[in-house]
Amino acid sequence: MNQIVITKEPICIVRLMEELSQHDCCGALVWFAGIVRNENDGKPVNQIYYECYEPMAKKELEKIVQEARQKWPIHQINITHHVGALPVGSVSLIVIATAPHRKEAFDAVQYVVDELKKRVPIWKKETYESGQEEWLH
Amino acid sequence: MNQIVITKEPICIVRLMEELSQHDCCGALVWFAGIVRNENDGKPVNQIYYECYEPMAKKELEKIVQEARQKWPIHQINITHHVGALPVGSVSLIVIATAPHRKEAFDAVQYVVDELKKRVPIWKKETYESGQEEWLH
Amino acid sequence: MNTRILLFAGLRERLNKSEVQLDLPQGTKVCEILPILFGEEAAKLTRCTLFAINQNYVTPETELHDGDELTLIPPVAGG
Amino acid sequence: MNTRILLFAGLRERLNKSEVQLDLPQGTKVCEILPILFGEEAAKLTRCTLFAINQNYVTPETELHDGDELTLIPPVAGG
Repeated sequence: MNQIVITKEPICIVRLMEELSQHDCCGALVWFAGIVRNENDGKPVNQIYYECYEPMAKKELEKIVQEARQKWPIHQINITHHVGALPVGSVSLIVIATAPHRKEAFDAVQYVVDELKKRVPIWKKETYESGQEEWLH
Repeated sequence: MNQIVITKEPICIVRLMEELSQHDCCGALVWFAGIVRNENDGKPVNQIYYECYEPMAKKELEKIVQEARQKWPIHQINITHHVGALPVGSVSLIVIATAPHRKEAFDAVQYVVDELKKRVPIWKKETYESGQEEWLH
Repeated sequence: MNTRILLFAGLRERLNKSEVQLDLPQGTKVCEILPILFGEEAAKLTRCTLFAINQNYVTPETELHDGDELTLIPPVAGG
Repeated sequence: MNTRILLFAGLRERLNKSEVQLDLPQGTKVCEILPILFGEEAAKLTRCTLFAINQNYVTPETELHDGDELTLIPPVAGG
């Protein structure tokens, strides 16, 4: 089962965890959370603004999930990306995979995160303490 | 900060998540959950019993965490192992790491889980549907 | 040939528009759009801009067709 | 020389005891304990048993000292 969500609402990790159905056949659950850091390249960051081309982002995420499923026997994949203005310390991204064995779950989550950062049309603008703003890549 | 817990109480993932303090300097949180599978080597499993030499297990886990910290700049590590009789589908182990960047957090969590399975004095007896029991290794 | 062009992030801010409609000659290639929209800046932008037609990535040499929706994709940074 | 020996998992079940006290001669090595406790089965057990003194892993050739707590560690399977 795949779940791909792009949302302007803050990600509630606790609710996500409760929603995640557990499957007896899966020995491993791996979970990645991306968090907005308070600095980048030595510059203090106040806020990040994520812009997204949502229909294409969802399509591209679906492709990435299909690729991961071809590589590893994964049961469940859940991807949630928070877009809009995010303060420092908030969760921007959650990727979860369950699989019979841990190696596959770790590999799948890392693959999804790596490919997401390369290909999914989401852009990030940092606002620094100085007031300066910059689109990142 | 390290937290190492061996407990006979079921692991409440939601509570663990709430307890985990977030740090603005950490861009990545990686989380592994080990779940009791309903089969092993093709045999249907009913229950697992975990036995533990607790003082040595904690000591050995502390060593593993120190090794991980020497290898990667990790901020927080949280290890919780549930021991005693665990039904299929329940969470036996949680390992969490936070780090500035994701690669380090993934590597650290995998290292801790791999080493735990090799060195920490915890033993596992499976009870199969047939009523037969077996100590695993 | 009518083409709708979507702009995001830095490219959107440069033109102060999130969408442009262009009437283009048949056979126009994807890579010809940046000079039309950004003039002299196009050379610099070409190195780091990707293209999608109807939400799928395409190469810069792809020809546009009537009704295509072209998206200009500056360097992405999700996660 | 008084030595306390802790047993776990399959080894505990074999002897139906979780702890044994032995009075051993000075210089006894860790690897000599399995034959004392398990007789003919010791050869088979030696291949997969590890040893810890006072909660730290030691090699089979390590000599025991008075008051040591020796733990016999059958194959572990945490996680």
